[in-house]
Amino acid sequence: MQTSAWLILIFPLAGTLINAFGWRVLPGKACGWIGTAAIGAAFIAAVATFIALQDRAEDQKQVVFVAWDYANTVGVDGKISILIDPLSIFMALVVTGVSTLIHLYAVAYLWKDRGYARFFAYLNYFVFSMLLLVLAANFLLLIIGWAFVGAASYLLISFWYRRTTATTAGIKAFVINVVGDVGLVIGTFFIFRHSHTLDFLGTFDSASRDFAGHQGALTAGLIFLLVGAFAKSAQVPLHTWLPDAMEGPTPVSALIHAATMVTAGVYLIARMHPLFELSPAAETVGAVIGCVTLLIAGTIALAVTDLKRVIAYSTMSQIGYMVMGVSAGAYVAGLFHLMTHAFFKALLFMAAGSVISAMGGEQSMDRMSGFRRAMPFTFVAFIVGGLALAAVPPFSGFFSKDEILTDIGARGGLWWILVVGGYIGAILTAIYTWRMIFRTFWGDPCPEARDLEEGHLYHPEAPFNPSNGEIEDNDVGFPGPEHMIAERSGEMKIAMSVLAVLAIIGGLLQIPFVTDALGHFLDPTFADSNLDLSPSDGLVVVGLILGAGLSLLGIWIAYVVWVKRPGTSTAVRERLHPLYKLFVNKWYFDELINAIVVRPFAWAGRFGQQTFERVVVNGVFVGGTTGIVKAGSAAARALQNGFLRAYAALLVLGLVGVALYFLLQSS
Amino acid sequence: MNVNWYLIVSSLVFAIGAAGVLTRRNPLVILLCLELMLNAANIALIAFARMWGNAEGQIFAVIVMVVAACEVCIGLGLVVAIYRRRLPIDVDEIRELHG
Amino acid sequence: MNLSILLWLPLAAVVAGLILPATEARFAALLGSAAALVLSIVLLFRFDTGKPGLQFVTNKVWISELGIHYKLGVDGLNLFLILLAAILFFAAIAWTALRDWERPRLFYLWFGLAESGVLGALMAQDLALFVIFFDLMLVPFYFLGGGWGDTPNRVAAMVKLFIYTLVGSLLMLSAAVATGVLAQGPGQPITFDLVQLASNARRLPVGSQEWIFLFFAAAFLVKMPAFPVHGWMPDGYKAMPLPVLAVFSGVLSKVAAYGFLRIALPLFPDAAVHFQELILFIALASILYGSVLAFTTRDTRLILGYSSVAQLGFITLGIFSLQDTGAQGALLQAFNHGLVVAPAFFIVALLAARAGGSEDLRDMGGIAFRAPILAVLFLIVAFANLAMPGSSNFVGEFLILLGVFNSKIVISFVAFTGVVLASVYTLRLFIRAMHNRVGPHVESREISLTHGLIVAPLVALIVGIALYPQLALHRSQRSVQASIREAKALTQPAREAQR
Amino acid sequence: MSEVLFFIAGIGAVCGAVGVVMVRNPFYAVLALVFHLLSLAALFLLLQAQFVAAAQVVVYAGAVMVLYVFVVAYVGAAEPPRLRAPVGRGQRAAALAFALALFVELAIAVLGSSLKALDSGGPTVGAEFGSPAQIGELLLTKFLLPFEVASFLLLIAAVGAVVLARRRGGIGEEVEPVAAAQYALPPGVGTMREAVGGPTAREPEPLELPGGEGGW
Repeated sequence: MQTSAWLILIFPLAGTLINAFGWRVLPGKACGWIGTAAIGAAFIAAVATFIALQDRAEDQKQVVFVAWDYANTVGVDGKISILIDPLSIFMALVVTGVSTLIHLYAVAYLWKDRGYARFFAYLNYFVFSMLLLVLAANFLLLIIGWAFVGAASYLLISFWYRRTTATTAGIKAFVINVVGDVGLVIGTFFIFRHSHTLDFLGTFDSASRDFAGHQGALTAGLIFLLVGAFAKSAQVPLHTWLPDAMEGPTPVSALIHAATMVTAGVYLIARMHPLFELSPAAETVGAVIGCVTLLIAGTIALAVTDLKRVIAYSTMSQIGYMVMGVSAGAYVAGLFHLMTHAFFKALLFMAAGSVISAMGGEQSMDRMSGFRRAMPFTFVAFIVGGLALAAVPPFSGFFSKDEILTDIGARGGLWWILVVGGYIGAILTAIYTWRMIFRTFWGDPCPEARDLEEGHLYHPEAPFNPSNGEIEDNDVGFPGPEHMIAERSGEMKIAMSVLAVLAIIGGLLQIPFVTDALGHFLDPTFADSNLDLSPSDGLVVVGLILGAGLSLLGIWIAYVVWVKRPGTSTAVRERLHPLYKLFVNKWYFDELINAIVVRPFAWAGRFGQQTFERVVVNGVFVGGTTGIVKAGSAAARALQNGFLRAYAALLVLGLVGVALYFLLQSS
Repeated sequence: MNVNWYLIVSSLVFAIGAAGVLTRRNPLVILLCLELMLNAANIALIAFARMWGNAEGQIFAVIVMVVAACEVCIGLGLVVAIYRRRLPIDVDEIRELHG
Repeated sequence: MNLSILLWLPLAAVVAGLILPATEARFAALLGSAAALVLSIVLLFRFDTGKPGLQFVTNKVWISELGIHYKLGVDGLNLFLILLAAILFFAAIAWTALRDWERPRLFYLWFGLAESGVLGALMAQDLALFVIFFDLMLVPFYFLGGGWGDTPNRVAAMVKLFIYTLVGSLLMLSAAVATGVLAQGPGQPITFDLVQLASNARRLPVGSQEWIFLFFAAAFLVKMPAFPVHGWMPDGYKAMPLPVLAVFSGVLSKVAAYGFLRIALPLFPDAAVHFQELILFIALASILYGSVLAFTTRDTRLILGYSSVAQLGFITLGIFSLQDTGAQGALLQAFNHGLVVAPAFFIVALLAARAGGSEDLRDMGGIAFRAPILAVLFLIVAFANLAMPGSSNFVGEFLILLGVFNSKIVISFVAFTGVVLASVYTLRLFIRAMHNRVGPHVESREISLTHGLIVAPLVALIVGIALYPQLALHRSQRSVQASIREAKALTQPAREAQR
Repeated sequence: MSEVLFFIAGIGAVCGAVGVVMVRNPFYAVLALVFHLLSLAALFLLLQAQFVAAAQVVVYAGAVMVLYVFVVAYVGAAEPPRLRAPVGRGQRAAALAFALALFVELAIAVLGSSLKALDSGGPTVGAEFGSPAQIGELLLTKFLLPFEVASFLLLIAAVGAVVLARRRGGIGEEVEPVAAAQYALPPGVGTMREAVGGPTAREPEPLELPGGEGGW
């Protein structure tokens, strides 16, 4: 088991290194296949570990393996150690499984890109980092994995690095993630201050003792941990990087910005649940922010027209559900939604990527329509993903979302407010998902779709950056000379088919009254949970019916607005103009952060550069010292007037003085 | 004759020499005045030698004469060099080394 | 093992190089620094971690009337800094050897003298000897910058640098003399031996301790440079040739940080505690000011320069947290920052060569395309510089901030701003040089093999330390704890009383 | 007897000294110095320093002064017609004040000294005191090292004078600056006639151009 556990990490790392060092010699699609194989091998290793773990007794299911001391000094016990327990293996399975499929998709999708080897090196590095994050057995390694995924995300967002929009989005994502890292570090400091160990299990075991009387420190620490989680999982107000991150290639959006990395926050909260349960305040903050995010993101998704950004906001919204769930104590439900979301959201991104390829890189829905007949496979995949996302029974999303909401409802009291928010979000989800589908696939075929129906793929004359209209620099830019759509690529078809199946049947793991496979599996991790969230049967039934009804209602609204009466959306937009403006401008978060954070620092920098440096540093400090030196030397120079006789006179004066001194001395 | 008389003469000559150095501008004359000062020292040396009845002071007078000769050599060499370069023979004009 | 050999070997080699033909002088310097590097690696392996106190001590009476000894020694504090100096000097000399310089023998003579000076300052265990080497090591840089520098006003810039640091050095000299005299016990001979001073220094009245400490601190802060006294930095950095700058920024500033740990804290614990907050504020100001300026300036050298100001702020912060963790982190960070900033300067040189000779960010862009290896090396260096977790600098910064967090929580919160800003300015440098649209005069090409052979091992070292920082932490732990024990003990009762 | 001689020689020496300083023509100043030196030689004799007195007359008043005369004759004697000393009038007054102060101080020191020996003529000494034999013996025994050093000094001074005074031929042909004042000099400056104060009606010799003959 130890070997297979470490192999989970080693395979992706090996893939990274092989692709990184072999970029010049590896022929054709070799890089892609190596990358895919590495992740596939990691998946197999994860499965092997999973099986080995299942063989263990119930209370032996949390195992720590230590590789070497990392920073083990003066009371800090940083080690390279991994924790194998049901939660981490669950995460590892989801990550490696979905990653394998997305790699497979990317093998074809990016085939003609100039940075093929680079892409797979980065992507493997990302999977390695993500696995490091979920397997870490202590805070230090968690922070490292946390930052590594951020770095990988940055690298992949600015993958097409000649696009200024991509590099700007990259730096934005990275910096906000660093803010998250800092939150994580501060949170760790708060916790470490009283637990005196960085090790997870050690911290949890003695948590109730250590933090007795230090409730404030614990809450502060957890809130800082939440800052880290929010930054990584794109929760309000640290979410602004995620929509911009859609500058990256579509497989990246599918893998990092939908299925895996952005769910790290959810994992973090679930991992820290023994601490969160000691601090109700922190729990509440997490749940409320999750709820706020799911609503805000849902409203923005109604207004934006960029296909990938709609899915991105949808991701934010769904992660809001998860964060809300795990914060409120619905750990299994939250993680269940994490898994199903990974399936259907990756599927949606893949389908969207196929459409965008067909559009020659164009992402705006305003220019898409009627792809239904041109891309039947993509269409079906999109529909499956859309149904799962909109939580239509019996698709996977239906069961997972439902479980979150009923579990929270079981806590009763004010938590019901969050449940109501969740149901409002559910309608929004259905509406914006199907708005996207209707606008893209229904209606009269756009020229690109018509081209495709006639059998040739549209290629733009001069590719340009859809975000700012700049003519694309084709050295590293997208699209390459040839694009890939799912209809014409076996790899993409396989990947999407598998995900579609998973999106349909994923819910079978946890059907109320029928199965509880996931809950049972994860139980050892959450065995120490003090919360017992078992909603009453009546509540569960009501929840199921309400959930199904609301999603169907949402789909119907979308159908009416965008298909049946096409003018409605414009009319609504006119009627609710201020609201629309708020949504389409993303609630002005970018502007807000700009005004509060970015501008002051830029101003301070300019002030320092132009004024302070010149006036104070060079004026007062330098000018002051040199002024004294200059005055002194000027005086000395005046004495050196070059007149021999003046020097001689000084000499004689000195002589007179010395003689006088001795005379006075002797008398 | 008491030694202090000689010393008075010595100091008088020395002061006169110093005054000359300080007032004259011709380097030649300045050198002459330096000779005066050296000779003043010589008188003192020899007077003290007489006072102690010890001839060693006279040796130093001889050495001072040697030094004076050297100084004349160099001083006059400088004067000639200045002249050769057609610079004014005036210590107030030769002030390249001012600060 | 005799430390004198390691100390004087670089100088001896370049002096021997004077008799070589001018074109061959570089090999003497290269050989000398390579030998020093080998010796310092041997030192690392023969260092006995379990032994307290100094090892490999050389102790000879030098000026007996003044009690000055020629005393060298190694412990956990300077072991890795010596290694750092040896590595960076070797790399820099190898880098300079790749092109021709005017008056090469003189050039390498100064370089060798610089290495011996720096090593001497690091090894000296006698206060007077330390002061001498501390000043000596600056002299070669004055000539290297003034004689072979890059800007027309280089002499003025170096004079400014020199005057700045000289003022600090004079203060330190007077403080050192005062320490020796005031700590002299009745009937005892005067001594400058640091070990004896550390026990004698308790005789210093608190009032004297304070001004002496401030004088030392001034010297060290100028050398670093820290915020209000960094005026020499922009011009000085622009004036020095890049390989020279790489060692200057990589090593010399660390000697100042080392000085705090070696001299200021063990000798003047009362004053260190008394001025703890003052120094912490200076460090904090350095972090913020350096970071903010680093993301405004367009000169690539100055970005690294101001970033060094900020990083040294972190190091100072760690030392004056007066916590074991903070000081440990500071020492590790000193080593790491040196390792990171030197390849960064080398890379700046490569970038400038590809951007038509300009070091201005506006003239760069899009260099990555035909230079993937260079891009990767730069990327790793950039990530290390912004102390991304998992990079070598992270552990240092983590420990520093943990120390500060445990002693002055508010200051640590503000310091975290510096962490975020570091990511902004470092990525800005990376992106605007390597990515984005191709600059007007940019001609992208791959790093050459020879340059690669210098930068790549340094980068490999960064990665190595990132994987196993315990290597350094383990060896320095004991000495660091000993260094701050007194000062730390003085802060504890105060905190107990607060509770 | 000795008192009379002392006063005559002493007044002579002081007068010679005053002459050196006061006389405007350097040639006459040199002559005044010769007179001063001769007076000094008489004083030396009074102090029983026969050898030094002889050396004074022969070497100093003879050889060294001849050197002066040559140079004065070579470079011309008149102080240049530059009008006001740039150092200003203060210099002269200050110089005189300093010299006077120096004299007063020395006189006080001498006269006010408590050394009894100063007030005596010194012990009686034999005839051999200050004789060439005694001086020679001292020079070659006890003071051999200073003697040799002094001879080296003379050698070096001789070489130095040669280097200084030669034409600049060897070390690079720099253009020798010509001072503006040179052209303002009255004709005849630098001739022997002028040196002895005679009329300088003769046309000046054509200026030697620098680097003409290339040194000696």
